[in-house]
Order: sequence, then structure tokens, then C-alpha cells
Amino acid sequence: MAYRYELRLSGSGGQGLILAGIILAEAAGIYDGKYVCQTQSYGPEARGGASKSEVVISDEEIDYPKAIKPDVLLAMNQKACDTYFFDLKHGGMLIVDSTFVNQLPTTKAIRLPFTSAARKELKKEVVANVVALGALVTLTGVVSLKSLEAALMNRVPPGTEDLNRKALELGIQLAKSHLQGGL
Amino acid sequence: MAYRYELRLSGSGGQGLILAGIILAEAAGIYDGKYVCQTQSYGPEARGGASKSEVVISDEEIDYPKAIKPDVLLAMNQKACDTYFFDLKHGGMLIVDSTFVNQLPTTKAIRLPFTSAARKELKKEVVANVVALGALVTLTGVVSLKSLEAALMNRVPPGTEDLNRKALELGIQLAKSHLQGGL
Amino acid sequence: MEDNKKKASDSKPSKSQKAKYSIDIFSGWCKSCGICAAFCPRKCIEMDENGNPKIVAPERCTGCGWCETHCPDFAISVKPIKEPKVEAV
Amino acid sequence: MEDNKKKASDSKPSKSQKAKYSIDIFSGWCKSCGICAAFCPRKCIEMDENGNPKIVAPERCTGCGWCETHCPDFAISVKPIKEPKVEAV
Amino acid sequence: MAELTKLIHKYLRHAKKFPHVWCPGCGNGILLGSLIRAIDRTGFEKDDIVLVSGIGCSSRLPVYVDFNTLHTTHGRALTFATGVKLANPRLQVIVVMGDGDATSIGGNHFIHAARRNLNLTAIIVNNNIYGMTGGQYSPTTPYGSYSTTSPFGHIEHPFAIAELAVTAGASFVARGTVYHTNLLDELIEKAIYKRGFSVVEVISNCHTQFGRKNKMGGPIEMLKWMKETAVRVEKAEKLTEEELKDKFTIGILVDRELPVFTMEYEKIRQEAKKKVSA
Amino acid sequence: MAELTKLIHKYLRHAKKFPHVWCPGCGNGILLGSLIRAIDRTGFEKDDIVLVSGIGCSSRLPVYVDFNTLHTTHGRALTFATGVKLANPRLQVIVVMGDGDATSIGGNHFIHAARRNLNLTAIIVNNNIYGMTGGQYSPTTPYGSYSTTSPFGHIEHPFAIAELAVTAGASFVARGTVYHTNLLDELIEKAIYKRGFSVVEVISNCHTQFGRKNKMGGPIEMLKWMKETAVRVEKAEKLTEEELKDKFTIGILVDRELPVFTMEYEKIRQEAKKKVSA
Amino acid sequence: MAELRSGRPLLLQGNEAIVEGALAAGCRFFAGYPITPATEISEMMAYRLPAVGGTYIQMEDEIASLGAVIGASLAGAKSMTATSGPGFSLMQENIGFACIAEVPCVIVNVMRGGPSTGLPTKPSQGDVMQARWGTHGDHPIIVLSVSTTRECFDITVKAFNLSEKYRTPVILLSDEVVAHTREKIQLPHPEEIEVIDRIKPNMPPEWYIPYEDNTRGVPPMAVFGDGYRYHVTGLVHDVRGFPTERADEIKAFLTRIHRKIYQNYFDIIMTEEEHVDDAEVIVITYGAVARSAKRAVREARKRGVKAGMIKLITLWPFPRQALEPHLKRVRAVLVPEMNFGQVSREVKRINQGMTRIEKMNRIDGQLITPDEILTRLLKL
Amino acid sequence: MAELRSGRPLLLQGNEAIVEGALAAGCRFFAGYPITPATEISEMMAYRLPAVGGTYIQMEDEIASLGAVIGASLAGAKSMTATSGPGFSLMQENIGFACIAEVPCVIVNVMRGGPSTGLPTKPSQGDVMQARWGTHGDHPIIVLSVSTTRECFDITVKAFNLSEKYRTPVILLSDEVVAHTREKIQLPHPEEIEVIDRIKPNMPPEWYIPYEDNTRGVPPMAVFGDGYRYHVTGLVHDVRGFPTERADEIKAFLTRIHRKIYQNYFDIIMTEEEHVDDAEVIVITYGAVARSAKRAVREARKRGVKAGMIKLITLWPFPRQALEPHLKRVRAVLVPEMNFGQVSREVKRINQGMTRIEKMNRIDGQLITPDEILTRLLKL
Ligand SMILES: Cc1ncc(C[n+]2csc(CCOP(=O)(O)OP(=O)(O)O)c2C)c(N)n1
Ligand SMILES: Cc1ncc(C[n+]2csc(CCOP(=O)(O)OP(=O)(O)O)c2C)c(N)n1
Ligand code: SF4
Ligand code: SF4
Ligand code: SF4
Ligand code: SF4
Ligand code: SF4
Ligand code: SF4
Ligand SMILES: [Mg+2]
Ligand SMILES: [Mg+2]
Repeated sequence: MAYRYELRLSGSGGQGLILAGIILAEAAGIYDGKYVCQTQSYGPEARGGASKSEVVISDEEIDYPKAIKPDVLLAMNQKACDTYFFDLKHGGMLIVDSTFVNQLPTTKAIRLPFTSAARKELKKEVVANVVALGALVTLTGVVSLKSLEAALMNRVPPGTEDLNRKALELGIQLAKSHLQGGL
Repeated sequence: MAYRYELRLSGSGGQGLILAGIILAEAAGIYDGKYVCQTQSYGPEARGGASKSEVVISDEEIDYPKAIKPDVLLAMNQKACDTYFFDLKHGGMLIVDSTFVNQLPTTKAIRLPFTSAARKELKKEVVANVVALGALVTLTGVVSLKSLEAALMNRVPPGTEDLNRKALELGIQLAKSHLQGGL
Repeated sequence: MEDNKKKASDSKPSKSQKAKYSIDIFSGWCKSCGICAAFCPRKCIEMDENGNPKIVAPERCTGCGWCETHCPDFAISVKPIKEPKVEAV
Repeated sequence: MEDNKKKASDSKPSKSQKAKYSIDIFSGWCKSCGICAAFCPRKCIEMDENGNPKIVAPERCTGCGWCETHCPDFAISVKPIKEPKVEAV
Repeated sequence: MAELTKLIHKYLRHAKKFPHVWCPGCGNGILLGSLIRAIDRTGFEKDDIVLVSGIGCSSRLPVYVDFNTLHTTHGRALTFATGVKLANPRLQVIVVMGDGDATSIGGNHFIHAARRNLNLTAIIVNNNIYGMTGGQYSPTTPYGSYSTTSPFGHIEHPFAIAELAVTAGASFVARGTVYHTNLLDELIEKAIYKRGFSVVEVISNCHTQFGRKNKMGGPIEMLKWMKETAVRVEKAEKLTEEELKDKFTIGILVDRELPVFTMEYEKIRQEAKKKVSA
Repeated sequence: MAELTKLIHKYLRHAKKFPHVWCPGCGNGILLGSLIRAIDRTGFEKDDIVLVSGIGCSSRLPVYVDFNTLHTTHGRALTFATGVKLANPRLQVIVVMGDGDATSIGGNHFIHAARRNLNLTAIIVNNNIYGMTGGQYSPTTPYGSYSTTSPFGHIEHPFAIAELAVTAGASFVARGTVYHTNLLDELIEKAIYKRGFSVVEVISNCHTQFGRKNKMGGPIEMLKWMKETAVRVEKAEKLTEEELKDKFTIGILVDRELPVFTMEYEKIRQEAKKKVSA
Repeated sequence: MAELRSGRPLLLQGNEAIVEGALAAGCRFFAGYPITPATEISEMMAYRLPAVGGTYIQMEDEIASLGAVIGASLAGAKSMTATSGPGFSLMQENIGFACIAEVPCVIVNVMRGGPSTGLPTKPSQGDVMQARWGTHGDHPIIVLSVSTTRECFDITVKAFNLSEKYRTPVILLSDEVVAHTREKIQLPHPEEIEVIDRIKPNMPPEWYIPYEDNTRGVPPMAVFGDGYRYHVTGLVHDVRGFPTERADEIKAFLTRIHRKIYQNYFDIIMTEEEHVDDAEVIVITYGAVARSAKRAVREARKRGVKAGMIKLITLWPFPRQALEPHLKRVRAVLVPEMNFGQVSREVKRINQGMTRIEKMNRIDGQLITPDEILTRLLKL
Repeated sequence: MAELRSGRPLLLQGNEAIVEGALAAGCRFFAGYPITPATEISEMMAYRLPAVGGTYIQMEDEIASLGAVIGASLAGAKSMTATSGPGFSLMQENIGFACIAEVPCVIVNVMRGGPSTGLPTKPSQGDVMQARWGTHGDHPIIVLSVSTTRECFDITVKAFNLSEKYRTPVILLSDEVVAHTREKIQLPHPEEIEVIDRIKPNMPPEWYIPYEDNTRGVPPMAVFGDGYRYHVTGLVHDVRGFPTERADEIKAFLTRIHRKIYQNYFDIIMTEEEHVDDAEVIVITYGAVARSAKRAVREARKRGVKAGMIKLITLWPFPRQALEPHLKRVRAVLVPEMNFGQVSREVKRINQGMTRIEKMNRIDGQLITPDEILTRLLKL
């Protein structure tokens, strides 16, 4: 069967997860040349309520556009982790922002401090989403880092390129140290 | 088959034919105790355009409420006479206001000068419709004159009772002279 | 428009004085509202016994145009009467 | 409402001077907009390093109520501190 | 004078549509005369004029004139007109509405058109009643009047249409009557010339549905009432409130220069062309 | 002060519905505070108050308060409120709307409610934008501003909401801001007490959809802007037009006695009872 | 007393009889906007309502009219509006509100020729499908139709009753012919008229759960001001009336508001049969056309054709159960309508090949005549 | 050039692809009012239209929006508006005007949960029947649906083409899922896109009879300002465009505007088949649900079930001819929808007992999943 890879990025309203999903989708679709669908769910409560963004990547045309059983779940807060963990594919990867997620549903979860790292290293919490993206891509290899960077640079507001590049690098480093057993 | 008697009163917008139909219907229905339906057709042009009022009288409940083949056609102007004469039942009665109708489609038509009589005798053209009613009822006997007068008195604006009673009488007289071969 | 040209009442001078304006009322359009007769400052127009407007005194007409601009039915036209010039045929 | 009573930061006098008003910020409702801190005429409230409001100088509080009427989230309550009366048990 | 025949031939769909449907003596006919005279004076080509209306007696007007004519839905004439004008700003768009059409169901479009200041001309025939549907009260029916839906006397207060247009932002606002036809010709002409949203409120008579029920008489009496009750704005300024009681003003209420939508939008286009690439 | 806890307990559906859905720093929350304080001062029973809203961020307000609450369709709140009030004039009906809700899609109902002078209180939260749908221009978005549907700068002119209400005929019209909460409490209280149609326009901040896009900053900066830009009507009278440029006035614009619809209708009932027999 | 004009014969238009029916049913609030051919309903209401202590208001448009009607109903008054096609189209959004917030009210649509301004003074049956599907979203609705002046009275009372019983807007479809035909009728005495009022909560306010399900699927309805403070919204809501986005709550709610109509099907559907028992061909009909059909069927019988007719009074929910047994049995069915075929579509939908369905349509603003139907009947 | 973004791959939302399609089709006027989940169409139009010399305007409401769109079309601009349920309900009256005055325009309805304010952020297919029957009076209409971003582009172009070709409003139904799904697509080059423009009169103005019948049933359409002065009205009109009340003229006119759609049926209906030839069970589907169905059908095939699917692109006129042959043949049909069953009604109507029709509905604001359809397919 055709290759189909599903990611779900989840957290709360202001965390920039929809943008993260778009960037990931653009990296996969425009720069890596795959088929890709990106969807999200939102409510009036989106201004702080739950936010969910999904990316489905495939090497053939995508029928059902939403995640069926995500291969990867990024949870940027506790509620998202609690709500969505049980949808994760058996053997799928759970990545959480350890800044906000304390209780882990599985010992296999990858805990990385996206928000606090962004706050500490870059003095800007808002780029926690980009930090997370960097890590996620490093951990999954779902798109090439080159494509990710290109997609990112294409979407960020002018004047913030540097900050975002740094955030991406920070995410990559966090992931690398994790892979090397650090942290 | 049940008794079903159909009348069509026709003319132009301001001639009061709808009111005449209502009075006739009330006479038949409320005072004479028959079943009755009164309908009319009108357009935006009613303000001067063609006006048509129909009364169906029966001794049982009325299904189709409009005239199918009128027993009587009252035509208060030439156009109405021309338009509706051919709907008249074979052997039906055509009554025209000779003030306005010059060309007659049949020699059997009853020509009475409703409007000019109203103008001359009562100095009020507006009651030509009542004059016509008086004549029509006298000629057809479709309702009793007593009922007609009661219905009329019930519908006319306060203060005009006398005028209307006179108009009715005028119509009756016109019809009577016609019956007596006068005029 | 050809048929429309038949006039209800032409402005026939009712007095000996000569009219300077011809007042035409086109009965095909006139609805006998009475506005022209009621407001003509020179009382040139009156309503007849049948309730229709009638030119009664064209010689008084000043050509002010009031009746023309106020007739809701475009039924009055007022024109200066041109002295017919004798021309070579 | 019982749960709501847990307070984010109680008004612990930070200076020796005695506070006349107790300022309560209910973190469950506070959205850290910063309005209270920005406008308190006596600078009793500041935003902490995590971006949350913190009572820094309750003793300066005049009980003017500005913060209370302007908190969009009903998260601040300012009450005069009553001297506890010793009463017979 | 006697221009009339010429104007009839030039502007009216005379051969088929006359006599028109309005009642004897109806002010709509008088307004129609003013309108064609005013348009004639502006010199615009018939092909360049779009006459839009809503639904009502007055809104039947476009049927009678030989322009591009558009008889829309009740209350919505100004919205259709907005589309026409924006799609082809070269067209002169004139909108004829009744008081009900423009200020009852269409009240919102009216104030928004004024605010937006698109170059349209709105002519509102205010006869204080819903004529076409048989005499129900409208937003301009005076307090205390009788109508078929205020059989015990009307308890609502009327809009001052022209004043509302001023507050909402129209560039040019005037009021006239079908009695004062020379003034009306002039106001309509000016309104059409005006760049920006222009409004002419036309006090008109619906004796059939309003006058008779309110003991104001027929067309003649109602024209007399207009004559007696209207005061020129210039004169009104010198009168006391007491003297102006039960009177209404006629003339130009406001004539001001404001940026016009279509011209402003052209600037937006220039800017967008620079900034937006496919 | 510290009345707050009492008021929260008394008026808010606090146990379930808080924290509310509005953005951090949103003026709607501040208005909600003013509203419950004002209502508390009027002394009306909770059971007798009906709070009606349309659709928008501000129109979410009724969810949070323990009255009879009615969240209607976009722009139509005043029409529902009209029915409520007429069916039971004993009820105190307060209507909360956004600027878009009240003056864009609902503009007609707004001017008609003012004209009709039914005893209702309309509170219009004017944040100069459509907040809920994500920042499109509204009828009060200033000329030249940016919004998601005026990406090259807005070319239309804003309504002056309160002034429009005055012209349309409201009995009581006032303007306040969420910065001036004491004044706002007072204006709302007076508006509720007023017999007749009363309007309070509340200048509020939507930094999320308007402030940020227009370089006005966040909630703090926008509150400061209100503080600096608002001028009391009393003071404004003494200022020149030049001095008032780019300012707006706050306070009571109009407070007048006009016959009130429900009371007038009661007279109609008496008369009808005499005249109408079955 | 100004309330009921029962007891003596009256000559009433259909529109007037609707007003009488509404007053008899307890209607005390009317908001409307004039439109041909429904205007007389407004005008009569303006005259009659204040005399019975009710309220009439003419609003700025039809959207406002239905808004006011819903508001008044929430405040406890039985409420109604009346309009024709263009106004009915404008009311669609608020009809959806009344459905979702479960607010009883009656909406009369006196049909005239469409689409758009169409044929203001001519009859039509063009809005049958619109009455069911005109508002967005899948919604339950009850739609009734009338064909005589007497029915205008009776079915209006029914409309209010169903509306109150099921907390739903009820649409009453009339047409220009029925509206303007004056007929002699005698109104029933008050005690002969069944009037149903909404069930109000009788528990203490703290216990009241405004949108809680029960066997009827119709929760009791508190009136604003009666001490049950609750939230009414056009958003999909939970049992307490507050907006919800939870799939389970959405499903429970929407299913209930459909169920309350469909499970009470037999209480809601009304049809009238004539000569159906031994009929070989039947006419399925409604509105003014039913009057022509009745005559045609009688004529056909006289000529030896075993014809029958079923008059639909309830149009929606579509009276499937009342028709199916006959469809199984008869040789053919004729559906005459003043439209391009709307009820005939529904008859076909439920027919599933059982018999032959023929449609017969007139869209030129004229009432279908008995003769026309007869001609078709004789050929079936 | 700001006109077409073809040639390179783009990640576009359905809503954005509709904008691209509209611009490619020549749309140069948009009037709208924001509403979730259609707002992005307005926002993108505000940004893109002025750059191509077109005009964007945000009106005071949806009624005004469609009014402006019709006006602009009469003045020569290809015009569009976009909305969701509540706004679509408000547009109904003017939709009827566009039908009767035969004004081409495209109306996009991005469906969300209803009725009323309903579920503003959730998908639904609740407005299928409304799109056909929402306005009063019996009227012709074309309704198309989309299920992928690419279709949003292609079918929008088609919508404009059909609208211009048949002088009729065309309604494009999307839904929240399709609207907000970002998908990689590559837009075709301008020369690959067929664009159809309305036929204009070429006779001298004196000869122009604006509503005269011809074989196509579609009279040429003059543009205001081009020298053909004529009358446009929402009243039923004669061939010259003037109001008429003559039965023969009414009939001729209304019949023609229906005929022009139905006689061109095969040009208008569009469906897409997948694995239908040998299918024993088929899914009839449209919109976002079609994507789930596609996956389900493939899965079912893998499990040995001979499943197929027909995706409806044209919803109205209902593509009867495309379905009938299959109904005759297959064992069963499943119609999954995000409503209580609207297209399934139509399938039943045309089925007349040929096969078994099962409906499958979800009304809780969630997209029906492939698994759910599969489960039902396996049981058919
Ligand atoms: C949506 C809608 N509602 C109601 C009507 C009925 N209607 C036609 S004209 C009219 C009012 C006309 O009054 P006005 O605009 O003052 O015009 P007038 O006839 O007085 O010139 C009404 C209510 C309609 N055509 N459409
Ligand atoms: C008929 C209709 N059209 C559009 C919408 C979408 N809509 C919801 S709220 C809103 C505007 C809100 O703006 P405003 O009234 O100013 O309130 P705010 O959110 O700014 O408080 C719009 C357009 C709708 N719900 N219904
Ligand atoms: S004003 Fe015109 S319509 Fe009226 S009476 Fe005079 S000519 Fe006839
Ligand atoms: S032109 Fe003047 S003076 Fe002459 S008839 Fe007309 S109104 Fe009278
Ligand atoms: S004003 Fe209220 S919400 Fe804002 S920071 Fe202070 S306490 Fe928190
Ligand atoms: S009550 Fe006044 S002084 Fe005290 S903290 Fe609040 S704003 Fe500051
Ligand atoms: S009803 Fe009134 S407005 Fe209409 S034509 Fe007659 S007089 Fe004129
Ligand atoms: S979007 Fe604006 S109005 Fe809405 S809650 Fe946020 S700040 Fe307030
Ligand atoms: Mg009027
Ligand atoms: Mg706003």
C-alpha cells in the first residue's frame, strides 16, 4: 500500500500550531514534492481553547484528508496530550513540550522543553512552535531539514527570519541531544 | 344536481364592483341563508384597470369557488363586455351599463343606464354599482330584495344610508321599466 | 404616437381676444384628476360636467407651463402659437 | 465556587508598612493581560518573569478599585483588611 | 413648455406603456416629469443612465422611461445600484424608491450607501404611506395619522429622511415636493451632477391611500398642503422653532465634498497592482 | 470594591462558564463588569431582566450572566427584544450588540428601534471591527485603517453610532469607554432607568483583530488611547473643532422625554376595546 | 366581547378566517410587514388584537417581524406572523432559529406566483418545498395547508396547537385564491374549540433543565420572567441551553428535535379522503386546487369513473403513511398543482414503483379548473 | 502579473482555490459579508481583485451582497459572493431575482452545521435541499459541489461557465472540511482552462428583444451601457422584459427558464465514477464525504467486496440519468451524508423500487470516516 504518514500537532490557541502545520505541509508538498493535506479543527474557543493541526503526507493523491491514526503526536500542553494520546498509532511517536506536560501516558514519550528553551535561549516564547518543529523533523525525518527551513523562511514575517532560524536550530539541537541520550 | 348559480360583475377599477359582489354574497349567504362564495381578480392595474367580481350561490357546500359558466354577466364598461361575454352560459343573462357599453354582442342584452342615471337622479356617480345591483337582483331574483337591502345597509359607510337606499330603488325601477318593456 | 394626436379639446378661443398659446389636452392619457384646472393661475382650464378638463379661456394663458409640469399624466402640452408665415410654395 | 478560592498570590506585605487592603488575584481566571499592573496608580501590581501579575506592594494600595473594575476576567478582588476583633468564644 | 412632447418622445416608453398605472393625480407622475427634465438638462446619454428601483408604486417608474432600467426587490434597489456602479463607474446610476422601500425594509442599505459615499443618486418618493399594498403605515407616517394598520391612530414617530441621510454621511441632500416642480427639477439635476452619494427626498401625494384616510383630501388639496407647508431652507433659518412647527423645509440641506468610493478604489487598485503578485 | 465577589456570585454563571472565551485583555470583560454593577444599582430583580444579544464576540456576553438570556441571530437582537418587551412590558430588556451586529447587518433594526421609542436599552460594544470572524472591517472602522478585508487601507467612512441614534429618534443616547468604567456604570444605569429607547455606545478594544493590525498595540495601549482621546461632552462644548479633531466625546449626548411605545399602545387598547365588537 | 365572532353566520375571506382562528387559539401577538396577498391578515390583526388585550406591531421588514414573534413567544405570548413568498424567503434564517431554540409560533405564507416579485396578485403553490427546506441546516418542521375559509379557521387553531405542543414553528400555507375567497361560514363556539398551551415547568427553578429530553422529546418551556432564568441560543446547545461542540451532545440534541416531530407523526398528519375506498384512480391534492379536484372527482363518478381524492392538510412531515396503502392499490394517481410539481415529487419518492404517478401543473397564475382535472382523470 | 498563480505547486486551502478558480474564470466583482467558514474567500478576494483591475466590496449584509453581485453582473462583470448557512438563508430572496431576471452569478455556500447559528466551525451538508428549494416560487437552478482543493478550482471555473452559458445563478456547495483543508495543487495554465462568456446581442438595438425564446432557451444578454436599453424586473415579464399578467406569456416565460436547464441536462450534470463497472454495491456521495468514501471503497475492494462509488459534482438538476443505469443493476446503494438524508431522498425518488437504498448520516459536526463507511459497506 502507498506510503501515508500522519502527524497531529496539538496544544492551545495561541501556540502557533496551525502555522507549524502549514510550514510542515509546505516543506513536504512544495519543497519535497510529496502529496500533502493539512487540516485543523478549531472552535470559537480557539482563542485559548484547544487547537489541533494535522498533516497527512503521501506519495499518492490523498483521499481522506485527516489523520486516521497519527504516526506522530506533538502535544504542547497537558490537555492535548491527555485527549489525543489514545488516537496515536500503535508504536507511534509522542513528543511533548515538557514545559507544560507533566503527566505522561507512556514511558516512550519524548519530553523536550520547547517553550522554556525558547523563553530562555531566545527570550521569545512565541517561537516555541518553531523549536518544536525543528525537533519533530529531526526526530522523524518526515521532511528534509532543508525543505523545512525553506518553508519556514517563506512563511515568517519579514524581519523575524533570524529569530526563526535560531528557533529551528534550537529545536534540532534539542532533538539531537535527545537522540544522543542527553537531556 | 344541486342548485348552483353564478354571477360575474365586471367593469373597471373604481366602479365598486367588488363591494357590489360582497353585498350580493352577504344577501345570499347571511340573509337568505344560502351557501355562497365571492371571489375577485385584480392586478396592480386595478387602480383603473379591469375589475372582476364573482358570486357563486348554491344550496350545498361550494367546491370550486369561481364561476365556471356564469348565469349572469354584469358589464359596466365595453372592455368587460367584450372580454367576458363569451364565458356566459348558453342562455345566460347579460346586463350592461348603457352609459359606457355601446357595442352589444347579443341582441338579448339588457341595456340600462346605471351610471348616467346615478349621475342624473342622485348627482353621485359612485353609487352606480348599487343602482346596478338593484336592477340585477330585480331582473334575476337571485336574492330577495329585502335581503339585498339589509346587506347593503350593513356595508355602506354611516351617513350614506339614504343615498344608497335611493340608488337601490333607482336600480329596481330601471329594471322594472325594462321588464315592462319601457326604456 | 400617431393615434395619440387626437385631442380631447383643442384650444378654441372662447373670447374674441386672440390666444398666444395653444393648450392641448390629450384625453387618451388624461385621468381627469383636476390638478390643471385647480391651479392654472389664469383659470384657463375648467372641469366639465363629466369631470373632464376643458380649455375655457386659452386667450388668458400666459404660457407659464404650470399645468404642463404638474399634469401627472403628461396629458397637457402648451405651445406658443406661431403666426403662420406666408411662404412661397 | 469553593475551588475558585485558591489564590495565585496572596497579598503578603513585602515591606514593613502594614497593608490596609488585601488584593487577591485568582489565577484560575486571570489571563495575564497586564492591565492591572500597567494602570495601578500605586504600582502595587507587577508582571512577573512568566508574564503573570504579582502583588508587589500591597501596602501602597489605596483600595481605589481601579484594578478590580478593569480586570476583564474578574480575577482581582480588593478588600479592606479588617482588624480581627477579639471576641468571647 | 411644449418641450414636453419632445421629452415624451425622447425619454418615455410612450407608445406602449401609457397611460401609466398610477392613480389619477398621483405625485409619481409629476415626479416622473421632473426627472426627465432634470436628466435632459444634465445632457447625459440615455445609454449611460441606469434607473434602478425597488418595489412600490413609485418603484414602477422605470418601466416608463427609455433608459437601462432595473426593477429590483423590495428595499434592495441601492444594493443592486451599488453593483452596477462599481462594475461600470461610467454609468450614471439613479435610484427611485418609495418611503417604505427606502427607509423601512431598505433603511439599512440607505444609511450604508450614504456612509459609503458611492456616486449614486437616490430619489425617495415620500408619500407617508405604503401606497402599493393599500395604505399601511410607513416609517414616515406622521404620529396620530390613520392607516389600515393604525386604525386607532399611529403611535410611532416618523423618520426625517433627509436628515437621516445627512447624519449617515451623504454628500448632497435635498428635499423637494411635487408641487414645487421647478425647484424639484433643479434639485434632481444637481443631485445627478454631484460626485458622491446624493439624495433627493420628494414629498409626494398618495391621496388614494393616505390623503383620503386622513382628511387631507384629494390630489388638489394635497398639492395645496405642500404649497402651504413647505418652507425654503434659506427662509427657515430665519424662522423660530415655533414658526416652523408643522412645516417642513425644502431646498438643499447639505452639499459637501467627500472622497468618493470609486475614485478611492481606483487608488487601491494601483496600490494592489504594485504589491500583489500572483 | 470587593463588592466584586458578591456581584460575581449574584450575577455571573461563574461556576461553569468562567474563564470566559474572550481574549486576554478584551474590553468585553470590562464591560461585563460595568453592566452587572449598573444593573445591581438599579435594583431590578434578576428574574425581570432579559438580556438579549446578536452574534459576535460581544454578543457572547449573555452566556455569562444569570438573567433570562437570549442569544439571537446576527443583527437581529433588537427585533427579538421588541417582541419580548411588547409581550411582557414588565420585563427590563437590555440588548448587547457589537458594532457590526448593531450597525452593519442590524443597522435598520437599530434606527427603527430608535424611531419607535420602545422602552429598551441598547448597549453597543464598538471595537471598530468584526472581532469574532477574524478582523474584517465594520461600519465603524476608521478611514485608512487596515483589516483583513481592507489590506490596502480602508476607504469607507465610519458611522458615528451615537449620533445616528440621536437623529433616528432615541430618547437617551450616551457614549462611554471601557477605560472610563465609573462613567460607564453610570451611563448604563441611567440608560436602564430611562423610559424609552436608550443607547450606550461603548468604545472597546479588540487588540487581537484591530489594535495589532493598526499599530495601536495591545489592551494596555488601547486603554491608554481611550483615556487620551475621549473628551467629556461638557468639556467638548467649550473646545474648537480643531481641538476636537481625532477626539471623540463621552457622556450623555441626549436625554429627552418622548412618548413611549408601550404606554401609547395601552391607550390604543383602551380605545379599541370601546370601538371593536366581535 | 371582542374576542370570538362565533354563533352567527359570517361572510369571511380566508385571510380573515385565519385571524379569527388565531384569536380563538389564543394568539395575542402579531408582528408583520404588509405584502399582497397576505396583507389583510395584518390589517385585521391591527384592528382586532388591541381590543382583546393583545399587541399588533408592523415591523420594518419580515426578518424583524419573525424576530419579534419569536421574542414575544419566549415572553409567553402565542405569536404569529403572515407573509407571502418574498417575505417568506426573508424569514428563513429566523425560522431556523425558532426550530433550534424550539420556540412555538405560527408563520402564515399566502402563496403567490414566484420566483422573486413574480406575480403578486396571482395564486400559486410554489413554496411547498421551500416551507420544508428553505432554511439552512437540517431541521424539523410542521407545514399545514388550507383550502376553504372554514379550514382557514380550523387549521389555524390546529397550527397553534401543534406549535405549542411540540415547541416548534408551524408554517401554514394558504394561497391567493383561498385568501381572498369570501365564504359564508359559522365559527364554532369557544367551548367547541380545543386549545392547547405549551407545557410549563412545574419544578423549582433550580431543578429546571430547559432542554432535557423526555419521552415526548419536548421539554417544558419556561417563560421569561417566570423565575426560570435560562439561556436561549441559535447555537447547538446542551441540555442546559449553553452552546456545545461536543459531538455526543450535538447528536443528542439534533436527534431529539427531529424525533419529537417524527415520533408523533400520527398526531400531526391530517388528510381528508373522499370516495377513496373503492377508487381506482385518485387525485392527491391540497390548497385551492383541492376544491377543483373535489368537483372533478364528483363529475368523474357521475361519468362512471371510480375516482377518489385525498386532500393533504399536513404537507410536512409528508403524510406517507396515509398515502402508502392507497398507492399499493390504485391504478394511477394524479397530482395537480400550481407549480412545476412539488408534492408529486414526494409522492414519487414514497411510491417506489407501486403505481403510476402523473403530475399535472399550471404555473400561469390561474387556478386549475375542475374541467382540466376531469379531463385528465377520464384518461388515467 | 497578478492574475494566475499557475505553473508552480501551491499549498492552498479549498477557499483559496475557489478564489483562484473565480479569477481564472474571469470573475472581476465580489461582494460579500464575512462568515465562518467562508471568510477566507472574502479576504482573498479583497487582496487579489484590485490587483487584477476588479472590485471587492464588503456590503452591510448578505442580502446587499447578492444585490450588488446581480447589479454588477448586469453591468457586465462576472460576479460572485460567498457565504455560509445563515447568510445563504438571507440571500434566498435575491437568488430568486437572479433566476427570474436570468442574471449569471456564482454563489458559494461553505456549509457549516445548522440550523440557525448552529455549529459555526463544524462541517455539514445540511443545505443541499435548500440550495434547490430555498427561494419561493418554482425556479430553475444549478448546484455544484466540491470535495478537493483541486475541484474547488476546477468546479468554480465550471460554475462561472455554466452561469454565463445558461444565464442563471449557479450555487457552489463546499463545506468546512473542504474549505479549510490545505492541499498541494498545481493550477492549470490559462490556455488549458476553458472560459465561457455570456452571449451578447449582435443585432441593432432596435431589433433586440431581451427575453425572446430561441432553441437554446437562453436569449443573448445585453450589458447596461452597451446601447441596448431594456427593462429588467423581478416580476414575471414578457419577451420585452415588461411585467405581464397574461397567462400565455407567463407560461411561456416560466417554461422557458425551466427548459433551458433541463434540456441541457447532459451539459450540466457531472459525476465521477470509481470502480463502478463491476460493482455490486455502490456509494453515492459528494463533498468532503466523498473523500472518505473513496478510501472506504478501496479498502472494501481489498477485502473482496465489489464496491464502487459515484461522486456527484452536479447536485441539481439531480443527475438522475447518471445514476439510473446503476440502480437497475446493483444490489444496494449507500448514501453517506453529513445531514439527516437529503441526497438519499432524491436517490429514493428516482429509484422507484429498483434496488435497496440505505442512508447513513452524521449530524454531530464530524466528518464521516472511511472506517464508518467501510463497516456499512461490508454489511450491505
Ligand atoms: C420582501 C417584500 N415584502 C413586502 C412586499 C410588499 N410591498 C410591495 S410595495 C410595498 C410598500 C410600498 O411602499 P413605498 O415603498 O412607500 O412605495 P409607494 O407604493 O408608497 O410608492 C410593500 C410592503 C414585497 N414586495 N416584498
Ligand atoms: C447572517 C450572518 N452573517 C454573518 C455571520 C458571521 N458573523 C458572526 S459575528 C460577525 C461580526 C461580528 O462583529 P461585531 O458585531 O462587531 O462583534 P465583535 O465580534 O466585534 O464583538 C459576523 C459577520 C453570522 N453569524 N450570521
Ligand atoms: S392635470 Fe392632466 S390628468 Fe389631471 S385633469 Fe388635467 S390634463 Fe387631466
Ligand atoms: S400654461 Fe399656465 S396659464 Fe396656460 S393653461 Fe397652463 S397653467 Fe394656465
Ligand atoms: S487585569 Fe485581570 S486578567 Fe489581566 S493580568 Fe490583571 S488579574 Fe490578570
Ligand atoms: S485597588 Fe487601586 S491601588 Fe489598589 S491595587 Fe487596585 S488599582 Fe492599585
Ligand atoms: S396608491 Fe397612492 S402612490 Fe400609488 S398610484 Fe395611487 S396615489 Fe399614487
Ligand atoms: S477577538 Fe477582539 S473582541 Fe473578540 S474576544 Fe478577542 S479581543 Fe475581544
Ligand atoms: Mg410610500
Ligand atoms: Mg465589533
